[in-house]
Amino acid sequence: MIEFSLHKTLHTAEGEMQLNVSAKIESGKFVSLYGASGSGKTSLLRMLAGFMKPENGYIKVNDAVWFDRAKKINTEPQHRKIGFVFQDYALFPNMNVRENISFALKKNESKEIVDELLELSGLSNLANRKIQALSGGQQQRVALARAIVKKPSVLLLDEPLSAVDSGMRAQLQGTLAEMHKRFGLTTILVSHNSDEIVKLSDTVFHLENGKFQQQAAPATFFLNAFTPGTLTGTIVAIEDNGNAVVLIDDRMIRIDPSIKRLKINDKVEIICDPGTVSILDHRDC
Amino acid sequence: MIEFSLHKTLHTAEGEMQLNVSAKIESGKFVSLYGASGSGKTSLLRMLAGFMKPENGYIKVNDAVWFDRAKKINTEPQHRKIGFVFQDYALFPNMNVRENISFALKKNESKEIVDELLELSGLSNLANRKIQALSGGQQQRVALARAIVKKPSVLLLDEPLSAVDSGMRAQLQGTLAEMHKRFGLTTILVSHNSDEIVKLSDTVFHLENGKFQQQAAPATFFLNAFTPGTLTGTIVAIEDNGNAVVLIDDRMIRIDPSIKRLKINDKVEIICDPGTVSILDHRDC
Amino acid sequence: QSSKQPTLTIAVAANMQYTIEALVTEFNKTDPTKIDVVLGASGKLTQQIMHDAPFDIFVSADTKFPQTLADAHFALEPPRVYAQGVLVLWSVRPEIQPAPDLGLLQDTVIKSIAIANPQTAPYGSAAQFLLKKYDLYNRVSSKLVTGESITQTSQFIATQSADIGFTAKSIVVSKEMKDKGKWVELNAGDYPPIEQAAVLLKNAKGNHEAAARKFYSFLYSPKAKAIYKQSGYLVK
Amino acid sequence: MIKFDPIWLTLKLAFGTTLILFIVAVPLANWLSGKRNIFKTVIEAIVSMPLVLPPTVIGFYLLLAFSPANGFGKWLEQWLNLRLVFSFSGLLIASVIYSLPFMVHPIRSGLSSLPPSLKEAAYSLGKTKWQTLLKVLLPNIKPSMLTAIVLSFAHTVGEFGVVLMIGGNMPGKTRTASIAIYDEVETFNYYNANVYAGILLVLSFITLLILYSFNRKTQQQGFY
Amino acid sequence: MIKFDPIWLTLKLAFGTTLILFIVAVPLANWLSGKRNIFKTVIEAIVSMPLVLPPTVIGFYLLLAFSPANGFGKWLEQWLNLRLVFSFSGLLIASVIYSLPFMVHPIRSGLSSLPPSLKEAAYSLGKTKWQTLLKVLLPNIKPSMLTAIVLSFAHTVGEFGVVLMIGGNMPGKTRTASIAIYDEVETFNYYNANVYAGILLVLSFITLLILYSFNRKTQQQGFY
Ligand SMILES: Nc1ncnc2c1ncn2[C@@H]1O[C@H](COP(=O)(O)OP(=O)(O)OP(=O)(O)O)[C@@H](O)[C@H]1O
Ligand SMILES: Nc1ncnc2c1ncn2[C@@H]1O[C@H](COP(=O)(O)OP(=O)(O)OP(=O)(O)O)[C@@H](O)[C@H]1O
Ligand SMILES: [Mg+2]
Ligand SMILES: [Mg+2]
Repeated sequence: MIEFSLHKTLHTAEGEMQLNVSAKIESGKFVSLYGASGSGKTSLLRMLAGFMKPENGYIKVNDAVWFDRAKKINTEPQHRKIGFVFQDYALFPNMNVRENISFALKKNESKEIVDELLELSGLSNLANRKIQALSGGQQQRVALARAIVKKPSVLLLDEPLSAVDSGMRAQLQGTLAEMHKRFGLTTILVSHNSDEIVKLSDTVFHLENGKFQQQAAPATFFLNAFTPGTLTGTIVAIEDNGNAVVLIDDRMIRIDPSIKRLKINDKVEIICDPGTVSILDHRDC
Repeated sequence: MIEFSLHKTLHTAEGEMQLNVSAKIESGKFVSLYGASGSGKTSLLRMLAGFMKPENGYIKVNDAVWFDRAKKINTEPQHRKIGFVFQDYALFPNMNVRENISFALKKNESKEIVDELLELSGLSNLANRKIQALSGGQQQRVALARAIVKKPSVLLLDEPLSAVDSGMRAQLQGTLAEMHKRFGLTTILVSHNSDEIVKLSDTVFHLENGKFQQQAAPATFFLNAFTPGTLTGTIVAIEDNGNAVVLIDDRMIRIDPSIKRLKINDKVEIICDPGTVSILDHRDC
Repeated sequence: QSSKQPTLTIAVAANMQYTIEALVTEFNKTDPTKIDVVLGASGKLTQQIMHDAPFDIFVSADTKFPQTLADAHFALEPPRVYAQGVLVLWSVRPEIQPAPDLGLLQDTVIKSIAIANPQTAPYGSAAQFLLKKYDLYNRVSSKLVTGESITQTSQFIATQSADIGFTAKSIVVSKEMKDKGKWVELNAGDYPPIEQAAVLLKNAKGNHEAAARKFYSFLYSPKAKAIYKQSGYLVK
Repeated sequence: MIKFDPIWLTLKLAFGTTLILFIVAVPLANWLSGKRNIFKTVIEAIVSMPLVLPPTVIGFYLLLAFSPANGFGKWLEQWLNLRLVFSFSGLLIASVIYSLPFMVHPIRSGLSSLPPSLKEAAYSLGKTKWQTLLKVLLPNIKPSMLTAIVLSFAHTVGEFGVVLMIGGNMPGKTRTASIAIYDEVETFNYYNANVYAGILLVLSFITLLILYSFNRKTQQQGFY
Repeated sequence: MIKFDPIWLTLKLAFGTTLILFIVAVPLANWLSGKRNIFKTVIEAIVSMPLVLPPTVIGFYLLLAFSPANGFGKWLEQWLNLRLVFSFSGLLIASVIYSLPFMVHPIRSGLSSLPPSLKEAAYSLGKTKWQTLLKVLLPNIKPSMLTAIVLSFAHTVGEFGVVLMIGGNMPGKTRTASIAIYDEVETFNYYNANVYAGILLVLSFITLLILYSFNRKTQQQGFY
């Protein structure tokens, strides 16, 4: 159980902003923070990690008090059992990939987990590479692996997958979900990607104007943004046979439209026929 | 017209990789580079910009030769008239937002464009902020504005929008498309996001194993990846009234399915009914 | 070091180096006592002795410093003068011919005149006295360049950085300098005697006092006086 | 008797040396921080050499070099009518040579630790190497520049062996405060020595404090 | 007559001083590079003070402090049976004090220019401040550490005024190469002076070249 109530004055674009957030997160849950750029998501993570000192409030994690302004408790980041993935990765340039990941381990701890993580994040071949010789996406994967290796009781992720291509992203989301479960982590993820949030998290907190405006199941939260039963898209191509290609977010479908006067760049709405839904894969959860 | 044929040995995860690429890009076109992490996209941009020296080949831009191994020509980056958005932004920490953007201008050049760019990228309120006090997304927008301000003849973008939330991303994609047109730029974009590529670019180059495996119109290129006429998604919620919420990539729709035994996490296929397509917005291009 | 053969440590003014080497060689012909020589500027050595530097004898380039030590009770007995320095005018420039009347110092050919610091070096105060006596001091004072010690002053002259300068005869007759340039001895009656004294130090008290006293008295022996004379000093 | 000439002269020398050094050292450090090769490594080691010799000895070698009797000094005297020994210009040149490593090294290591993309970004914006150096690179290594300036300044203030040898202790011309203190100590005028030392310490302390306060402001804004 | 005692002694002193300085300066520099306050700014200025005074004068003040006649020296002699004047240990301590700024400043500015997230990342992995400093921060400021080590080492080799005053020029004990050169110059033995200076230059040059070559390797791999 993580419980916090925090207050901090942020110096934002529009002058000062009061960040005033409180929440209870059950152990083992996967929580996402969603909000516009500059809304204070990174700042909140930094306060939870102990890198930024809140002006007021408290943080309790599993009966331990990490911060309490009134009682003058402020546990050091070292003793907070956190994993943190930084927006700028913050990898150690003096170490290679394997060393970065195993750095957190104590001398007598088994290194098995390191190999496992290298494998899981597709870094096995890069294990002896210097950080500087990695591409952006590779660096992000190292940062993720490094944060997980210590099996932290709270995993804090600041947009960990933003520079990864979609194939790798799907794979890493899988890894992340698996890790989260396997180690019984409590995870707080900052993400701009609603897809990712829905896939991974149990609850989403919407941060706006320094407050949690909403706390909901991701499906419910994001659903409100769309018209039910319909999809909007853009025509990106008209093929020779008259078929139109419609772009719906990240995905294209080819349709044979009844309306023939479609042009490229037209915005269209497609109503989905509930009768046509068929199950591809039945997964238990 | 940009024409290049370049060769470089990269030291990749799996040992050495020969990067061997050549292409012709017409002036005013918007071209995307697509490929897995570590495939050499950044390296190619760096060679075009003059930051990395190719081992062999040539680069010609509008009759000017920027690089020619045989003739020992290697124009300095300063004289290549390029705009570059770096993966790590590379903003100047000693300058505020406005100074970063107007740095490229000569003394007597009009500063109007700076205000325009500030406005367009939603940074007007942050103009006098130091770079360090910006969030990741804000920094990326500054980097984009800075690269555009000089109206370069080639704009090189290394995943410029990866840390921006979806609202801002759509807005910046608009700005980017507008800028590209207005200044008659030739733009080369590295992106992992097929949506973005389809929306913005005329041609996509697929980089794999150090070669351009494919060069195609984005719609054609990405369409191959999907079954035409159908959408696959995941059930993320079943509501009390029996309605199911399906997540399709970044988007959710609520349907009243004919099949009632749907469970959360089921993968489903939805066939789109061509007859239901309706036009929302008719845009001329 | 065994106690049978004591080692003496003597502090010696830097410009006495060759003289003291000759003295030690001569002394060791009859006495095997090992003698370590520590060279330094007289002033610095004095400071160090006053802070318990382990020196047995101090051979100074003047009388003031040994007297200071005696007054501050660092000496076993009052200092004694062992020799007297001789002031010379020296130039290495071929076109300059030093003369004892000093009139040439006003010549425009001479742009700089080297002199030891009158505050710290006895040769410097002697030279200053001489210039004042000849009523030249104010006229040439803008040409004066000051060396911290008599050796530094000599380096100014030897490297021709200074066109001419006042230095010690002991330097111009030394084997390194004896073929360099031209020098002239200045009239000993025109400046106060540059007396150089040595003193037996408190540190010698104890097991090697006898050896120290022996070498100390050797400094005033006829054999030593011959060596002083040879080295360009005046002895009484 | 305390005179203010030496103090004034010391400050003039220290500020002059620091300024010249800065102008000389910045391009040198920039060149050294670029792509490494053996030649640069050797030059880098040579830059440190003045440190290895005792100041008086460097002073002696410079005395030989500047002396009107020898090649270089003769040439200066005949063609430029310039005599560097026993002159303020000579002191300035000697101090610059002697303090060179203090300015070059910190700036060079500051430049090496900047991310290369900063330089590339400026190049891509059409800026020359010079503009990039002055407007982008240097402003982002303020802590290193401060180190360089502080070390060079303080070292020139305390510098003494070389000055003594080359300068000839001429009142108002080459008699700096450090020599004045030395003389006072040599002649047992401890009181005067303490006063000079005190003035020097206070002045330098204030100068450094001002420099550091500037730095403190930069740091508080969060640095690279 | 060239003796190797002074050269040997110089190397011993230079390596010893550099080592001690490194151990002393790293925590100090780390502390200084943390969150700024006025107190730190003042301490930072004080660290530079030894530079401002002429070496012989510092030597003189240290002589006063170490002298068994006075408080501190007396205490050392009575309680620890340690006499710092005219001894190698005294030289070592004096050199450490005098060269402190050369070690502290570059390391401090190197640490200041690291991105704060590096430190935070190590903290989040449960590492103590010490572990973070030794295994993450220092390895990533190699150019600055090199500067610090080179300046301290070279400065100790050439150091002379303090050594002469505190050490007393005792053959085999405190007579370092720099003093030997000084003596030879003072007594017009230019040949010997040149030989000593030559040996010193060559040895230092080789030492520095080795250091720089290490650095060159680091740099070629691309640094932060
Ligand atoms: N050290 C700081 N001191 C004061 N204000 C800061 C500091 N760092 C950032 N801010 C401001 O606080 C606000 C929130 O920043 P934060 O980095 O938490 O945003 P974010 O939600 O993570 O944004 P993004 O999605 O773009 O990363 C921003 O307006 C920013 O300018
Ligand atoms: N300076 C370098 N020298 C040699 N090889 C390098 C260098 N920098 C990167 N590489 C290697 O070249 C390959 C291509 O890297 P590059 O940064 O071009 O990939 P990318 O396609 O941009 O990947 P990403 O999408 O993750 O940013 C990688 O395997 C990387 O390890
Ligand atoms: Mg953020
Ligand atoms: Mg890349």
